[in-house]
Amino acid sequence: MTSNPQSIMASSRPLSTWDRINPARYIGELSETRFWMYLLLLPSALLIMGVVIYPTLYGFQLSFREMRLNRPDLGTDWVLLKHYQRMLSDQIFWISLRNTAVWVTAAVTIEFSVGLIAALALNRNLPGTKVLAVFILLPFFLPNVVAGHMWALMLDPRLGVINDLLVKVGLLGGYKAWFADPSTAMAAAIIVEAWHSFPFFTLLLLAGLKGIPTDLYKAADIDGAGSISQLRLITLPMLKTVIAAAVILRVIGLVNSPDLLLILTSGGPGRSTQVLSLYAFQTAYKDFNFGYAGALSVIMFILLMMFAWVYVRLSKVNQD
Amino acid sequence: MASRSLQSRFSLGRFVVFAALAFAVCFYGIPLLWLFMAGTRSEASLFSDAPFTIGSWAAFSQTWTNLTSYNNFQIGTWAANSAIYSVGGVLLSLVASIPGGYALALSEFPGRKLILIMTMIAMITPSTAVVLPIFLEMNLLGLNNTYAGLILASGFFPFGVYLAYVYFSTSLPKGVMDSARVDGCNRFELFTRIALPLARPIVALVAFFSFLAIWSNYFLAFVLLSDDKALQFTGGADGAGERFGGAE
Amino acid sequence: MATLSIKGVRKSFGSVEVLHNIDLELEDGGFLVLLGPSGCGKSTLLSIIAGLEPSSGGDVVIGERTVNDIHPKDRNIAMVFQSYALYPTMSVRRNIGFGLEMRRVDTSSREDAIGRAADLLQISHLLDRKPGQLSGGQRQRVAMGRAIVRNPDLFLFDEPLSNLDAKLRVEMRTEIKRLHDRLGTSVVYVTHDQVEAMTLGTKVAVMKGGVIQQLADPQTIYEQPANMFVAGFIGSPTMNFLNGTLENQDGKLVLHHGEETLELSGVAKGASAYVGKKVVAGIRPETFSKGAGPSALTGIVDVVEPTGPDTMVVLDVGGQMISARLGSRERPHPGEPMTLSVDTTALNLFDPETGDRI
Amino acid sequence: MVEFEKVTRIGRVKYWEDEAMNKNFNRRSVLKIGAGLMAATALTPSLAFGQTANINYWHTFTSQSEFAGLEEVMKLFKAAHPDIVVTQENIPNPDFMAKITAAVLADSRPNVTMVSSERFADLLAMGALTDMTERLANWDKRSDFDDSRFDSITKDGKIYGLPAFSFVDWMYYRKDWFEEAGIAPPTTYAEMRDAAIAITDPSKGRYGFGLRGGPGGQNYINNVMEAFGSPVQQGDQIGLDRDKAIEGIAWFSGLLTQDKVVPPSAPNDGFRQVIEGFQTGQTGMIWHHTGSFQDIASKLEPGVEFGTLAMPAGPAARVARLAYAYNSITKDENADASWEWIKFWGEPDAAIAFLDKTGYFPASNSASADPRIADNPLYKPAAETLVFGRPQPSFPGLAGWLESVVLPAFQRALIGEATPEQAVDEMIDGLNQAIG
Repeated sequence: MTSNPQSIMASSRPLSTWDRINPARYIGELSETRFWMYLLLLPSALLIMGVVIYPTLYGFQLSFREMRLNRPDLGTDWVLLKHYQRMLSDQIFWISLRNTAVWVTAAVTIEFSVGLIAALALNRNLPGTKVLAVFILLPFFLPNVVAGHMWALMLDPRLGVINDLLVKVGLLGGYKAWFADPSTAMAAAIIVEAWHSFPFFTLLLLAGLKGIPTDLYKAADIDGAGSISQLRLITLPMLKTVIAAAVILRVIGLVNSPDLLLILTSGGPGRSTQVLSLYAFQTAYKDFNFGYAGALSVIMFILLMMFAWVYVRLSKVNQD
Repeated sequence: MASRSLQSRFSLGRFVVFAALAFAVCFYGIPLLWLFMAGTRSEASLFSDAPFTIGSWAAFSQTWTNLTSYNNFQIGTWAANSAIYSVGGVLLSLVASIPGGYALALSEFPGRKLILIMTMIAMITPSTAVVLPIFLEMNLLGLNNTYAGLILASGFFPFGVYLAYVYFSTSLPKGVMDSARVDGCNRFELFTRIALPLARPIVALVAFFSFLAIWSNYFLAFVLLSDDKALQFTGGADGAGERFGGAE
Repeated sequence: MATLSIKGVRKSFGSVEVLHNIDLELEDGGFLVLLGPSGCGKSTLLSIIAGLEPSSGGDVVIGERTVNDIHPKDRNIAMVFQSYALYPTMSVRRNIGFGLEMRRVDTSSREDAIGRAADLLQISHLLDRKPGQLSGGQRQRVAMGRAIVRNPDLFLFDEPLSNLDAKLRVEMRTEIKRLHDRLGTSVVYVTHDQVEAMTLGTKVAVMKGGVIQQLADPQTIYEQPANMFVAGFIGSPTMNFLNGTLENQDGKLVLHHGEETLELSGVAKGASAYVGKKVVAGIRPETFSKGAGPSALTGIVDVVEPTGPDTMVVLDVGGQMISARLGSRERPHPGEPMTLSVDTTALNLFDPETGDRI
Repeated sequence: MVEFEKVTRIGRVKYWEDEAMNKNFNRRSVLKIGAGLMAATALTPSLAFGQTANINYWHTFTSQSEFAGLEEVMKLFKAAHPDIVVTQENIPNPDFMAKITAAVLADSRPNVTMVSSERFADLLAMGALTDMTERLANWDKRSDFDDSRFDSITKDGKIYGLPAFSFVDWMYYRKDWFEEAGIAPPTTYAEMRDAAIAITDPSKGRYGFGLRGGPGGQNYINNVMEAFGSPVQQGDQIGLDRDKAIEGIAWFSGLLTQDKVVPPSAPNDGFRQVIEGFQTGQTGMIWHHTGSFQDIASKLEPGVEFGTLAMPAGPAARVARLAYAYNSITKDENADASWEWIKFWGEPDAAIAFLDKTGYFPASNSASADPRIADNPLYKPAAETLVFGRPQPSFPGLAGWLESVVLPAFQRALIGEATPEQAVDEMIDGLNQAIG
């Protein structure tokens, strides 16, 4: 190497002993090989295999077997599509399917609307919004179980604070047993769910809003577009990808998680709040029929796959 | 004229914003306020007094004493356990999802698509369906009822892989990466010294979401742990909620 | 410092070949500018030289070494990026010293080197800031500091000035020229700005479609462009291309363009082979002057653009627009006829079929 | 008079103790925990994993008083058997079966498990339980227990557990309301309905009966059907007598739909709501077991404001359940040590210590003869019930059928979505599915 008389370069230090044994150096050398990408992927690949693929496959094969833990006399033979056939004539399954659709649609709609309003409001950077943001996001930190118990108490027909307020304000003649009436049980549960999970949308939408160039709004102002038009023509289209992702994730969460309904209504009264996830849970852990529960899970899985696919198609989001 | 209509529209917008915030505060704030207040009131007061009564300091300290004395400060153990599981799970989910998303975003290799699809599948799989197989698997590994078992089981956060993947494939400045190569980073250093510091927001976001997921995943924790002392907080709290045994 | 030679380098992405058989030589201490429109492959070529992208064939030799399989960090090169590519999370000091840090240079000599580079670039007062707190020009200086602190064999610049505003761009151009003069390190510089190419380069490679159209010093490129593409790409306003027929009139070569006839003297020797054939005459706007002469064109004034030192005039000559750079005092009016004489010694003739210079 | 003094004294003492220590730990406290956790971010962890256990005990105790009782028993046991270390693990009731199912599948069962009678059949079918017949036969204190105590844990002549304490079904009623209305405490379903109608006064917010139509109500629904002559299980016969069952469901749901003597919240009322309804003066009668006596006594004065009664008789039978909490060996390892622990619960010392803390009835004769029970008039209905009370039915799939078929079907009748006929048909279909 030639050296420059005007050199402003400092000289390199030779390898020290530490450098020789430094594991980072070996990883560094390894990183220049084609194994590097696999090394990066190793932790997630191992976990995917261990806690996703294997359990999922195990659950799928259960759906083709007889597996009733409290009936060892029936054995654990393959029964092909027996469970799926039973599903066709299982009234509870169809009711659960319908209720799941109602539950998910209503909850996502409310959560999205409220989440969007909150995100738009918080995005204004008005004084105090930082504090409000933290406050509004708080429900999200309560575990489902705690939020469920808390609302069960607040909506309690004897001691509930909600009834008390509504009666005092004059909206209600007397205390109402929200979860005992099939016409209000689902609605009340949806409100609770929306209360608990709307910050999910707020968070994601707020992040999306920050990414919209303000020039667009200035241009729209000059063109004379009002707030509603701006929302419809700029904000929503620009948020399309975020909205699509958030909706899919939330739908997955709502379809798969029985916690809240389990605490609030256990599916009742009657079957009026019975949903698929709850039905699968009860089939597995109350009736010990793991085969049928597995089949229910497979159906949920397939429905979600179809939903995600159709939804992504419809919202024309380009994804890898 | 024009400025006037602009003015009125602005104030209308402002009104809508404040109305929305006021609604949010009422609908979302009141229950939380009530929850806090409940902690300051005695059992009797909860039964009889108006819902929004602030109790006494004595009642609060009584509640606190009840809390801490319940089954020999079990609540403290639960909270500490929750913290250990959550932190452990979050760390593991970061170790898995950040490098994973980085690799998926930055390179083309056989099996890449497959891993992306598996990640999607992982997001969709109903949790009730996998809890039992996971339990059996952990049992096989001898990890039932251990910190490690639950942390392993809750440490894969597919959404995190996806977030990291999207971030790294859209937001990494190519120039900076090239520059670091020229400056002498090997690919490992490229990841640790350049990409990771840049990805701080996404690391925080993944940590946040996976924390929430683990924190509220009561059922998995419940099935995987049996030792009462190892119970996670959310599990323990629910147990404490049911007062009577057997035939209630 | 070192020479650079590129021998038969090719690059394809899938079935698309973006670089065809590139050959280049740069002398020690030279300043090579890769010039061309976007998509011509100049940045890809630079990336191959840097080692950021593998080539599909051919050799890159820096100094005596063939560096094809050598990691960028071991090529002893430094690079300045269009986006500056500063590490957003590090201070200016650490940004500048990062290359040394990665080479395990000890702290004190690193600090010395950073200090010297910062002095040279007058950014010593910025050392503790983060890139986000700097203006565009300051970031550019930091990016340069990062490159020079390493004292590499070769500097690579990838459109380093294109994100700056016009005034800063001129300043920084001068700065780069001064630095190169002072350090004497070989430079490869990619740009689409012909002014940068002309002012900075000791050698300019004009590229198009993954092929080097001409490799020469700036003067030659300007005066004797290898083909119509190079001729048209260099110079502003661009060279006028006048279609015509070459004829031998009384022992003198003349060009007929419609009614007009231009007497050509001092044109290339090969021109006689084109007698009786169609050619394209390339005339730089500044070779026109007002008034009649043996080689003159007459047309109707279309547009007049005074720029201060010059007046640009667009003339309609038999349906073809010709632009001319005239003195600042000339103020013709649109619509009036005008006659301009041409300095035919500076005129180039091109083959209309191939576009090559005759 | 003397006896009455004693009763109130016990009640009072308990009441004050409760007040002083505020032992009650329920859902409301859970919320406080939530608030506390949010308020206090730094909790000092005390991770005492140090103890090595020789035997592992799974139970469903959750209340503060139950824990106090358990700790007392453990203390006594430790003194008597210093060589055996017991580690207790609390498994909350709603998740008990999920948990034990997983443990059986993975073969990570505890040494000893508390088994309530309704879970016996499922646990046995899973293969979770160990035959204890021989150990019991050789035990010197076996004669302390009536043979009937083992009915709900016996299958094919083999006994799988030893009762630790009992839940005796009875009812609580508002003595003051009844006196005010001038009616006698009911002894039959018909009388109970009449009484409910008599004391119901919507203007005062009073309802006659606190019907448990929510979680946990399934057992009472089944009891009513049995009281109308449709027992779900008779020997090996499993099935419902459709007509009689319909009668039962019609009567029971009619309390809400026709007589309107039940709070409208009934379809969602579980344990907490039913107890609170009674405690707060909303309802005049409730069905429950002896275990909630102390809890109710903490709000209402025993013997004055409320009294206790044996379950009323239905048209065909008087159904009051005698349920036992059994302790069973669930693992071969350390079986002898496990047996020592199980036996210890049957000793009068332990049983009385447990009773002292909780109010749960002992299962052994010698403990039942304790004057604190025998001489207490408020406990008299329980003592009567011990004579005519019957065990829970028991067959695999029963618990699941009751919870996921009987309860929702009954709820549908309660909310008017189904007729009693339709509800019973649903139950019959579900039963066939469960045992098919």
